[in-house]
Formats: sequence, structure tokens, C-alpha cells
Amino acid sequence: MDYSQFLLMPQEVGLLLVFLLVFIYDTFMPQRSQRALPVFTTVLFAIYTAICFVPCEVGSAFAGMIETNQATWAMKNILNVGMLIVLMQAAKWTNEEFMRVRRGEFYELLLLTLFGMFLMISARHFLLFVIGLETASLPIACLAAFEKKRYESHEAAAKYVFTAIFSSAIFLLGISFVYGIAGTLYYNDIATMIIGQKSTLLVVALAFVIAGVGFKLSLVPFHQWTADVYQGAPTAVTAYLSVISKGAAAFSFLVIMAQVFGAAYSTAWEWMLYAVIILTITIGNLFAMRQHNLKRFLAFSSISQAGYIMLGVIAANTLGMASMMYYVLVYVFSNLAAFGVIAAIERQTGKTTTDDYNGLFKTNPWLSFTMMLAMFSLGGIPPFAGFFSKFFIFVGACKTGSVAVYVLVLIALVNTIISLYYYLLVVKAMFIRQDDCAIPTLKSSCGERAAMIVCALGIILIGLASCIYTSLTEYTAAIANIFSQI
Amino acid sequence: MDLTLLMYLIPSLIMFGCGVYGFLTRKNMIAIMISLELMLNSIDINFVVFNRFLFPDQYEGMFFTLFAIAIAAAETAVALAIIINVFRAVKNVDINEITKLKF
Amino acid sequence: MIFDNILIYFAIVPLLTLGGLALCNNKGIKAIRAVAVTGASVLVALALYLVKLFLDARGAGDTSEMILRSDYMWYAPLNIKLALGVDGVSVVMILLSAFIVLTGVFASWKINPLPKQFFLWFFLLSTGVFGFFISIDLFTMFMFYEVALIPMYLLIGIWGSGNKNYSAMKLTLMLMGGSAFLMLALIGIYFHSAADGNYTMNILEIAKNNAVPQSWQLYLFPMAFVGFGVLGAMFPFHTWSPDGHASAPTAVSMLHAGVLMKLGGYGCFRIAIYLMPYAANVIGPVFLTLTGISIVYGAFSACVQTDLKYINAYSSVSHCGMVLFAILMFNQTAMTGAVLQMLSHGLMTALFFALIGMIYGRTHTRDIREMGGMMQIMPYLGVGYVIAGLASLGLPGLSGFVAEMTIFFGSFEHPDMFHRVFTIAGASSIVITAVYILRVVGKLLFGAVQNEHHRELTDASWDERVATAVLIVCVAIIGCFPNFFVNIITDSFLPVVDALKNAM
Amino acid sequence: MPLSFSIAVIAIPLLMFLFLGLAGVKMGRKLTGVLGVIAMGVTTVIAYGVALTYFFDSSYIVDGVRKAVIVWNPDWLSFAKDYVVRMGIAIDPIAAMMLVVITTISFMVHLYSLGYMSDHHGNPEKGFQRFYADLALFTFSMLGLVVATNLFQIFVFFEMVGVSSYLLIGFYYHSPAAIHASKKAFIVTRLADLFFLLGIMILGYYTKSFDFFGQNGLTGICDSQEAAQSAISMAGGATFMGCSVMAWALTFIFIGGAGKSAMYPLHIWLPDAMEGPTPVSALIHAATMVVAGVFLVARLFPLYVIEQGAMEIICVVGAFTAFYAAAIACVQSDIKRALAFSTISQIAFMMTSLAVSSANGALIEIHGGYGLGYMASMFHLFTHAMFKALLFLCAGAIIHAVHSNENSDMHGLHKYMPITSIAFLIGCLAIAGIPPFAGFWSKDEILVACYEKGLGWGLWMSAVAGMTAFYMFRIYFLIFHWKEHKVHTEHKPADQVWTMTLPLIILSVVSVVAGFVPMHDLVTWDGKELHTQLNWTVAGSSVGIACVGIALAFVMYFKENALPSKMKNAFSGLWEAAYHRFYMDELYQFITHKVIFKAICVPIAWFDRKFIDGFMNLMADATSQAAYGIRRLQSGSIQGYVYLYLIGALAIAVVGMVCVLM
Repeated sequence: MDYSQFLLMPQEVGLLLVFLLVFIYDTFMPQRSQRALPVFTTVLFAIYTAICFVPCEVGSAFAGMIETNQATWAMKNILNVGMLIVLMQAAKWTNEEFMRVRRGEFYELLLLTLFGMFLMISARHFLLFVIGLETASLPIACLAAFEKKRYESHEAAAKYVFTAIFSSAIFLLGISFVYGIAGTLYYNDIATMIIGQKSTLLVVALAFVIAGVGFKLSLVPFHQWTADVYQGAPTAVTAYLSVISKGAAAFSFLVIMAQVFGAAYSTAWEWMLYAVIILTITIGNLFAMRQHNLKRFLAFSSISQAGYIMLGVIAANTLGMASMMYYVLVYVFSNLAAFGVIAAIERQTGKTTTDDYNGLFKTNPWLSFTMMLAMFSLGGIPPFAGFFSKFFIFVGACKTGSVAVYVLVLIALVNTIISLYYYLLVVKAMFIRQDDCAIPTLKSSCGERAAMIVCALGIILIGLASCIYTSLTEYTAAIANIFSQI
Repeated sequence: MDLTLLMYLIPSLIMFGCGVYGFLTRKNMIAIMISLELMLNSIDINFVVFNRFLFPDQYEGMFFTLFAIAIAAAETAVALAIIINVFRAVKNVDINEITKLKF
Repeated sequence: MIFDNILIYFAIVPLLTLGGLALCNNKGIKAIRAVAVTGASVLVALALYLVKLFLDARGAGDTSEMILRSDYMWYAPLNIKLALGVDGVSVVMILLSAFIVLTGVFASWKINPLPKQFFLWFFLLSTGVFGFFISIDLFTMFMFYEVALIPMYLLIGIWGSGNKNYSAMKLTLMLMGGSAFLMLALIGIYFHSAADGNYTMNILEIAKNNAVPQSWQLYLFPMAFVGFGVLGAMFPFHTWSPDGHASAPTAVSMLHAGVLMKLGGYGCFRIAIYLMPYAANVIGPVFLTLTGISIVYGAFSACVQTDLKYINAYSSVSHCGMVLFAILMFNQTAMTGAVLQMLSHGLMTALFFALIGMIYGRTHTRDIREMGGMMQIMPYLGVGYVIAGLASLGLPGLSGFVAEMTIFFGSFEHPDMFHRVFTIAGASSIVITAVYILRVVGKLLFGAVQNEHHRELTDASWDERVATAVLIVCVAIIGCFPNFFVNIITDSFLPVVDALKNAM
Repeated sequence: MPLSFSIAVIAIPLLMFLFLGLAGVKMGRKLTGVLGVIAMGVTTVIAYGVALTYFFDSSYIVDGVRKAVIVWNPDWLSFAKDYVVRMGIAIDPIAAMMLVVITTISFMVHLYSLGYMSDHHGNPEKGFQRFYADLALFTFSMLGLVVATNLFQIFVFFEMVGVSSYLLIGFYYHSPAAIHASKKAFIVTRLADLFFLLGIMILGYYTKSFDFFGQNGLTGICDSQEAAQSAISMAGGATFMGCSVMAWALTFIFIGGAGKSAMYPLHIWLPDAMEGPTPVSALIHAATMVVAGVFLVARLFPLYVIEQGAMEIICVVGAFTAFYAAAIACVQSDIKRALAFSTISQIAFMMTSLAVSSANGALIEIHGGYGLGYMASMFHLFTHAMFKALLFLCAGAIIHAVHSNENSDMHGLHKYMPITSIAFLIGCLAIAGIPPFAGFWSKDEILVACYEKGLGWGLWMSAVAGMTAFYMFRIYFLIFHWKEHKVHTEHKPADQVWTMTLPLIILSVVSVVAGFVPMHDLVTWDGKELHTQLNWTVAGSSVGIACVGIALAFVMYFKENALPSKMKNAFSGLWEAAYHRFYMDELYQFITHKVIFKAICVPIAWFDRKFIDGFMNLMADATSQAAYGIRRLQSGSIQGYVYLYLIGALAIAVVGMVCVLM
């Protein structure tokens, strides 16, 4: 075995190193220095994230099972940034009393899931993908159940674990059909085997694969765990789940759809996805409209956002892919900003409903400001980043030129109005409504504050600084061959 | 009589169907867990059979099955742990007990 | 370098003002006002300087479609540029906006609570407005357009009155709904902007390429037109306007009716018609019908309202309908009239809303049935209101008259029955306008004092006098010297009219 | 005096308006008034200078034709490169005459108002400065109207005089009646202006020019008969509903003029306009603004004579209005209203006179053109302005003295107000057409013109002239004679201060002598001198009819007697109808309130709120209802989730299969 192959996956290796160091610290350091674990992890991860921005070598390793290219590198970096923000936000929370014994586990599981996602992104073989998928999803069930005192936490975990296993069973069934048709599990080989095939089995397999990954992405109708788990899980976990996990799944979904099933694009999955996207955006929005619990509200909002992300997949071109990655990046900042505020408030007051936020601006102007930025960005209001990402993803989708996609984009656009409505409800609560017993002025921790500043800056600057999107298009242009089948 | 591909696939499909049916109808979380196992195992059969009958000159399906079994085990472990957690919380393993979060 | 072009300062100055305001102390009302007034004054100065530059350029024989052109690549993969350039129409619109912003600042001199935040949003809105008028790239235009829309929500929601939550939400959602259609239209135009695949967002290039297929135009034109039409209060998409205006604080109503609604008309001709002339010719009559309805319908609706702001909102529907109506006449005269009408309506509606705000600030009611004899109590405001009313009903010497006349005479150039009928219907609005204006003037200002408490009210303070006086002078200048503006504006329509002719 | 001084005639009132309007409140009442009077006096002097120069300087006569002179004519608004509206000053015979009329009356009114407006029922009048500013504005607008170089400018100043009239009628803005009257005046004339606008639009569409007089090589539409003919022919014979478009245009323009000149059925605003201060009524609603319509038709006379159809309409409307208004004037008890109807009737005389002047070709040979009626009309305009202003100012003095408009409160004032009484009598004699007073000369020419059109027209108008004499003397006797009102012994009404009396005296003198102005030499439609002579048959008969009218009035009203009430009872239906102005106001009231307001505006507003807005709200409601309706999908049960998951997966498989099969 050629160990130099590991050099082709520096981010994974680096992440494992971080994991190991955290593990060692957790296991061997004395109890009194355990309180420094969050800071240790965060700093370590920050260093790692910074190092990862060094461009890496491009190529495939382990007999082509894993591939590193600029797009995967960029995607992993995006996830790293998101992870870093989550770690910063969680630092204070993990130091609370009830987390004392589980602090280490929290970080270890979190890092492991990230590792699983990296595998999903880089995998070019279904075995590796499945391993990545399961690595990314199982620990989350444990993380969701972390807050032992809260009943919702348990319910969330149970719902997650059962539906996740069911979903992966469906997914595996789909894979088994694919294997039955193609006789191989390499992406490229499957693609060449299924050219011209119009078998029913393939379509069923495709549907099951979409369902399996759609579950991670919370596409409607595979989304129903999302709201309950988001609401029940600890906020840090929810934040993590809503952005990082979604981003990784979206990217790998695009790779699978394009690279493996590219030949079936126009005949089958374009339309399957078409239906799913309409449902996802609309149902997500409709549910989000009437939520009062902010975490649950953001869950439905993230479902609808997933629909928008899928527009980048249905585009099935490099522009769409770049737009999708960009969308995820913006989404990371916007959603984490929102969760950052929610977490900060929940940690100190335990309040999570919209009504609790009435008059927040009077008492906590900066928190409100950050939340407003997040809401505007999610709603796609310029000059915040969300506007750009939405525009680009629509442009990417419309590049296909088909009238059907234009109609789809129109539906998506009409849905933005609904989404704007509920985002504005939050803004309204904070800025317009008055409440005599508003949440008192809070003092956020350094980590939370830093995370919020990073997010706010990201929301304001990412859109205006065009270099990010430009480089993403370059990265995806470099792997244009994955769309060769379409 | 030679055993053909279908002769393996049909029982596997039935197995999967049983699993799904069990998942949808049982009230006990443990029973649901078992249904899930049924589903996962039927998939394993699929892989093995496809490999054996269609592509006998390589072992990808077999390997996949091995990994799948391991993953299934891990899933079961996590699921059981969570069921225990739930039991501690609601003193029950009835799936209908945990429907507080909805709408 | 981007800072070489004077146009960019129209976006930078409001942003700097924003920054300056952000540095102010929440309590330091004097500093806040100083920053706001400085920013607004600089904008006015810049706008006047721009007019001079424009006149110089035209005087020197520069006949290019846009002057002060420069492109700065922004999003290279999509060929999105920050493309700047102005023609006569943009110049006068910028001038209008600058004056409205300045008077808006004065009109919100005593805004309460949270003055700092108010001005922050106010200037963000201004940034959007100015950005829209200086840019000629579809994407940047659209971006600035939306930047201008969203602050409305908070401005109305926080500082508004009455049923403000409902109104603010309705306004925002309806306008955003319009812009949703607009966005799709822009994307559609973009992907058909060039026959050779070098897609561009630059309006001038798209118009030059003239590559949008006719079949696509038929779909994209209605979307673009409705998108802007919603903002231009076109029937039946106007219903945000009465509620929105009624709830908005004074300066916001001013800016919204005065400038923001103009974005609609401006966008209609600059994007919808200019880039898709074929569809404009084909579908134009449909929208002409709608706008014709707007004019009469708005005027009739205004006749029965009792809330001052509703009266003006419906009056705006009527007047803005006239803008779109004139644009859809597709000839230079009527289109010039449309821009004059935008200027005129912008100024006089701003004046109206400023006065209404001042009256409301004193009486705490806007119901004309509860007021009367205001002329005796606050003669300055009363006279201002009469002047605004006269401008609105088209008194010669004030701006409304020249605008309406140019529109009617331009519209009448179409010899066919369809256009004639609508022209005459539109012209008949001058009578209905007189009816509702005189009705409100009679009830509000004249007659006996309805409420004895009103006798204790004071007349305008100096900041209010500045705001109204500036607007009245502007209205009178346009009304007395229309040719100055016509000469700036009218040549800008040559390319559009040519495009329309060629597409027939 | 060079004609360019006419710029000052326009500019001084405008500057006065701006100055008094802006600085008036800071100035004392005395100062304001004196300043206004002086400014107006200067204007008057200059206007006389200009007019006299124009009329008596032979350099303006080329080939026996008095040419129009364009003093100043800059571009104002360009519709297109060669379709330009200009604003300027053109002096031609009627403009010069109007300058004289307007400045004279305006000056008189300015002077008179010093006294009249100084107190209101004993209290200092509020808004004295505003009054003078508005008067200046009106004077400016009216002057701008008459010196207009083009049709569009006339339209512009039509609007301006409309607004100043609105402001002045509504001067007593705390009185509901005044507000209502001002609103009515404005809206009715606006409606007429709409037609005017349409007329201009049609005319402008075909001729691409609004100019009356040629300049810089262009010809104007009123330069000569040929120019008018070529302007008309630019329409290329286009017709609309069987009539030529130009006839439509000219009719529409006439409607515009009819609104201002209070022709039936657009006359309803004028009686109500008497709610304004009396000097205003004298200036605007008797002498100047109300003749704007006559002026307009006179201005476009070369066009009208070509389009006979339009002329016929004017003729009929004018003749009917003359009679109709005279009939109403016979029974009014409010002296200002009676005078107002008299004004309507007299203006209708002028209109008719204009319209009959193109009756038939034979006339051209006798009178060297169409122009007798035209000249007569302008002549009557001139004289009428003088004596009607006089009558109104007298009425103002009386009202000021007795604080009432009703003649029942006045009876027998002769003893108390001798100067006013004599002045009023002179006015009445003038309007009745008794020689040698001014009205005789002008009315006589009108009747001649009417007789030349046809005997019927002549008789009709003569009858109206007789009614005129009757109702004027009815008013006179009821005010100054009849049985003396007993209140007078306590209040002792008297002739007013000199500022009010002096204008009466001046105007009385003018009313006596104005008839001797050689109008037929100066003001003719084509600029040539018109040779006329007194037609003794017509003159004699009209004087006779007038005398009959006066005699009848004398019998009925000089001394208290039962005759009037007997007559009233005998013709009670007719009397009631005439007293209520034949219910035209009620008709308008019905149309505006019941039809337009209740049947159009209210339903539209309701439709807007309920349907259009309702639809938007419905969409929002439907969305939130849908959101509520589908909430059960999220049942909270794991098995429910999985169930949907499975259905979803299978459903998209079906979608895929359908696609594959297709």
C-alpha cells in the first residue's frame, strides 16, 4: 500500500489529527483542565481550518475510491468554516454543569461526523459513500440526545435514529439495485454501464437514492424528522445539523446525480427532482409560516432553503454547482448567525419562541441586529449575501434554458415572498413589537460574540466581494467532466 | 433444480416488505428495531446474490455486505441506547408515546 | 479606478452618511441631524453638479446615449458589471431624489423614537434609489432596487402609525412579489442577451444586440412590466399603496411616493420596453388599458376617501398611472411627459405628504371630517396645502400642468381609436382631480373650526418651512420653465422609440 | 410708448402678486392697499399708453390692415422639435382693447376695495393682504390671457383665471356657501376646460401649431382668412361622426369658452360666484373673466367663420342663454344674483353677435366682410364691462351700507345714497340701451347684425333687450324706491367713503361716453376699418322696446303696490321655476351627488377595498389557511413520517417511470 495516497486527502487526515488530539486531551488531561477543552478544540480547529486553505494536490486515491479536487477542497473548507463557527458558539454551552462529563464526547462526535461528511464529499465509490453517510448520521442521533434533562431531546433522538435507519435501508436497497444493474459501485463505471438503459429498476433505484440522500437534505417528503429533531436537539447540534450536514449532503448529492446518473438526467431524475423541489420549497414555507418556536421555524425554513439548494443540482452544470456551493456558504453564515442568537438567548433565558423576542431591539440591539441580518440574508434581501446566492442559483438553474426550469424558478421566486413574510415576522417581533417584559439585556460570551461577528461580516461581505463566487466557478469549471453524461 | 437469481431476490424482497410492514405497524420500539434489521439484512442478501449470480468474477458486493452488516450493528447499538434513554424519560417503549413534537 | 466616476458618489455619499450616523450617539439628536442634513445637502449639490456636467456634455456635442459611462467588472463568471452611466432621464430623476431626500430629512426633524435608526434606514433606502438610477447593469439595478424596498418595512413598521404592521407587511410582500417576477424576467433577458453566447447584463449592449427572441419577449415583457408596475401602483396591483402610505411616517411617504414609485416607471421603459420592444408593441395595449383604468379609477376612489393620506395615495395611483400610461404611448412626447409627470408627482406628492404629516403631527387625526378651518389656525401649512393641491390638479405655472399637457398631447399623436379613447379618458381625470382636491381643501382648510382644541395649535416651525418651501419652489420651477427639463429629458427617449419602431 | 412696454403691463401685477403674497403678512393693511392701488395705477397708465400707441400709430397699419404685433414670444414647452408651445405677448386690436378694459376695471376695483374691504360688518376684514395679492394674480392672468400669442397660452391663462377666481370667490373661506360656490365655479369651468383641451388637442394634432400670428416665416392660424383656411384644410377633410374634425375641435373650444362665459348649461356657477366680495364680482364675474369665452371665440373668429356648423351651435346657445338668463333675472330678489343673470344674458348677447356675423354671403358685400357682428360684440364687451362694473360696484356700496343682498332690505335708498343712486341709474340706462348711454350704441349694432342673419333672430334678441330694460329697472326701483324700509331711519345708510364713491363717478362718466369710441375703426376682425351707420329702424325700435320695459318696471315697482304679487300668483308656476333658475342647480346636484358620487365613486372605492384589495388579502389568507390545513402531515408520529417517506419515494419513482416511458 502506498501511504503517499494519504497526502491526497490532507483535509481528512488533518481532521483526524484534530480528533485524535482532542481525544487525547479529553482522555488524559486532569479534570481541572477539562474546562479548557472547548477553547482547546476551537483553537485547534481554527488552526486546522486556516491550514486547510492552503491549496492541496488534486487527484484520486485508493484505486479511485476517493478523489480530491478543487471543488471538494473548497466545499470542505466551507464546511470547516461552518464547523468553526459552531464550535465558537458552543464553547460556552459545553462548559455548563450538566455537560461536565460529556464535554469531550460532544467534540469527538462532532468531529467524527464532519469526517464522515468529508468522506461523502470525496467518495467516488458507493461503499465509501455509505460509510461516510453513516458516520455522518449516526453520531448525530447521540448528539441530539445530549441534553438528558430535556424530554424533547430524547424524542428528537428517537425520531432521528429510527427514520435515519429506515432511510439508509431504503438508500441501500437502491444501491443494491444499482449494483445489480451495473455490477460495480464506482461512480464512473456505473455511469458508463447505465448509458442508454431505460429499465424500471434503474428508476426505482434512482428514486431510492434520491430518497436516501434527500433524507439528509430534508427534502419533502423525506423531511419530517427535521422539524422535530431541530426543535428537540440542543441548539448547537441543531445549528450544526442545519448547515454542515446539509451542505455536505447537497454536494455529494450533486456529484452522485451528475456523475453516476447523468445519463438518466433528462429522461428521469430531472423531473423527479423537479417535483421534489416544488414540494420542498412550498411545503417548507407553508409550515414555517405558522411556527412560533424559533428552532422549529428555522427547521422549516431550512427545508425550504434545501429546495433552493436543489436548484443548483437540477441545473446540472458547472455554474449551478458553483452557485450551489456558494449558496451553502452563504447559508452557513446566515443560518449560523440566526442560531447563534437563538443559542445565546436560550442559554441564558431558555426562551425560544417568537413572542419572547418582542421588543428585543430595545434591550439587546446587537443580538437583534445580527438576527435581522440573518433573516434578511435568508430572505434574499440585498445587499446581504443571501440575495446574491439566490440570484446565482436561479441563474445557474436557468442556464439549462428549458422553459420548465424557468417555471420552476418562478415558483421558487413566488415562494420567496412567503419566506420573506415569515422572516419579517421575526424582524417584526424584535424591532416593531413592544413588550414590557422583554428579554433583559444579556451578556454573550466571547465565543458567541466572535461567532456572531464573523457571521455578520460574512453576511455583509460575501456578496459584495465577488472573488469568492468567481473562484468557485473556476473550481467547478475544472471538474466539468462530471457533467459529461448530461 | 438450479436456484435462479429470482429465487433469492423474491424472498429478500418479501423480507424487506415484512420489515417495512413491521416498522409501520408495530408499537414497540424494539419490534421496530427488529423490523429495521430485517430490511437491512434483506439488502445484504441482495448484494450477495447479485454478486454471486451476475458478477461472479469480483467481490464488491460481498465486501459491501460486510460493511453493511457492521453498519447495521452500529445503528442497532445507537438505536437501542436511545430507546433506553426514551424509556428512562417516559417509562415506556411505545412508539406512540413520543409524539409531543409535531405540526 | 472606480472613484473616478462622479456617479459612484451618489451611492457612496449615502453610505458615508450611514457610517457617520452609525458613529453618532443614540441620544445626540443634534449630531444626528447634522450628519443627515450634511449628507443630503451633499447629494443635492452633487445632483446639481451632475446636471451641469450633463448639459456641458450635451452642449459640447456629446450625443452618446449615456454619459459618464464606465464599467467595473464585478462578477466575471456571469459578466456582471457595475456599469454606470446616465442619460437625461436618470439625471433628472437623481435631481428629484436628491431634493426629496433633503426635504425628507427636514420633514423628519423631530422623528421619535430612535432618530438614529430612522435616519440609518432612510439613507439605506436612498442608497438604493440613487444606485438604481446611476447603474445601467440589470443586476446592479435590480440589487439597488431591492435595497430601496426593504427598509420600507422597518420604517413603516417602527415609525408608522395606524394599522402599521399590516400595511408594512402588505407593502413589502406586494413589492417583493413584483420583484420576484422581475428577477425572473431579468434572468430570462440575460440568457438571451446575445446571440453568440457572450451574455451580458448591460442594458445598452442588450439593446444593441437586440437578441431576445420574440417568443421569449412575450413571456418576459409582462413579467418585467408587472414587476415594475407593482411599484408604479398599476391597477390592479396598487392596493399596497393606500395602506402603505397611510401608515408610513411622513418622510417615508415622501420618499416612497416621491422617488420609489418612480423606480417603477423608470424601470418600465428602461428595462421592459427598451429591451423587449417587440413584446412591448404586441402587449402594450393590454397594459395601456390597465393604466388607463388606473388613472380614472384612482381619481374616482380618491373622491370618497376621508383620510388625508388615503386621498393622496389614490391620487398617486391616478398620477402614477398616468406615468405608465404615457410611457406606453411609445412616442417621444408622451414619454417625455411621463418623466415630467414623475418629477412633478414626486415633488408635489412629497409636498402633500410632508404637509399631511405636519398637520397630523398637530391634530393627531387625518380624518377630514374631524378637521376644518385649518387655514385660520395654521396659515402657512394651509397655503402650502392649497399650492400642493393646485399643483396636483394641474394649475399652469406649477409642475403638474406641463406634465399632463405633454402627456395628453403626446398621447393624442396616435390616430387610432383605441389610443384616442384612452387619451380622452385620461384627460378627463383632470376634472375628477379637481373634484377631490377641492373637496379636501374645502373641508380641511376652509369652513369653521371643527374642534375647538385645534385653535391652540401652532403653525409650521422653521424646519417644516424649509422642507415645504424647497418643494414648492421646485414645483414652481418645473411649472414655469418646463423646457429646461424637456430639453434634458427628451433625447433620451430616441433610442427607445427607435427600438420600438424597428420592432414593429 | 413702445409696445414692448406691454411686458411691464403683465409683469407688474405678477410681481405684485408675488410680493404681496410672500411679504403681505408682514406689512400693514394700509401699505398693502396703497401699494396695490399704485401698482395697478401704473399698470393702467402703461396699458393705456400701449393701446393708444397701437391704435393711433399708423405704422401698425399695413395696406389698410391693422397688423398684429408680437412683442415677445419665447418657447415655453416643446412637445416635439416643431411642435412648440410659446408664451408671449401679442398686441392686436382686441388685445389692446382688452388691455384697456381690464386695467381700467381692475384699477377701479383696487381703489374701491380700499374702502370696501377695510371692514366686514364693522370688523376689520381678515386677509386684506391676501385679497390684494389675489386681485393682482387675477389681473396678471387675465392680461396674460388677452395678449396670448397662441391658443395654448390662452388655455394656460384660462386655468389661471379659473384659479384666481376660485381663490377670490372663496375669499370668505369660513363661510360654507362661499366654499361651495368657489368649488362649483372651479369644477364647472374645469369641465368646460376639458373640452377646451380636447379641442386644442385636435387642432394641434392637425396643424402642429398653436400660434395665432405668424413669426419667423411661419404663418399663424389667425393671420388671415387664407391662413385660417389652410389650417382648417390641414385636417385633410378628416371627419368624425359625420362632422369635420375641425368643427368638432372648434365646438369643443367653444364649450371651453362657454364654461368661462357662463353659457347655458354651464352657467350655473356664476350666480353662486356672487358669494365672493362684491368688488371681485365686479371685476371677475361681470367685466373681465366672464368675457374670456367671448374673447376666445373672437380670437379664433377666422376659423369659426369657415366652420359654419360650430357657429350655428354658438348662435343657438347664445340666443337661448340670453333669453333664459333674462327670464331668471326678472324674478331674483338677491340683487347680486339678479345682476349675475343680467351678466349671463349680456354675454350671451356678445356670443350671439359673434355667431350671427357670418350669416350669409350677401352681408359680405354690404359690410365689407363678416365683421359687423364681430365688431358689435367687441363693442358691447367694452361698454358692458364699464357699466356692469359700475352696477356691481354700486351694488357693493349698497350692500356695504345695509349689510344684506336682498332687495327687500333696501327699498327706498334713494334718499340716503344719492350718488350711488344716480350712478346705478346711469348703469341701468346704459344697459337698457337708452341713447346716448354706452349700451345703446353697442346693443344697437348687435341687433342690426341679428336682424341681418334673420328676422327671427332679430326679434328674439330685441325681446331680450326689452326684458333687460325691465329687469334692470325692476332692480333699480326696488332698491331705491318702493316703500322705504323702516330700518333705514335707525341705521342711516349713506354714500360710502371716497375710495368707493370715486370709482362710481368715474365709471358713470365712462358709461355715458363709452359709446362714442370709434370701435368700428379700431376693432375689427380683419384689421380693416368697418364702415357702419346707425340703422334708424332697428335703433328706434329697440329704444322703443326698452322704454316699454322701463315703463312696465315703473308701473310695477316704483311705488309699493300689489301688482307684483298678483303677477306672481297669476303665473306662480313660471315664477317659481324662474326663481329657482329652472332647477338647473338641482339637476347638477343630482348628477354630481347621486350619479357621480353615489353611483360611481362610492362603488369604485368599495370595489377597490373589497375586491382588489380583498383579492390580495384573500391570497394571503389562502396561504395561511393552506399552511394550517396541511399541518397534520407533520403528525409527530415516527410511523407517519416513514409512511409518507415511503409514499414519497414510490411517487417519485412513478414520476421517473412516466418520464422514462414518455
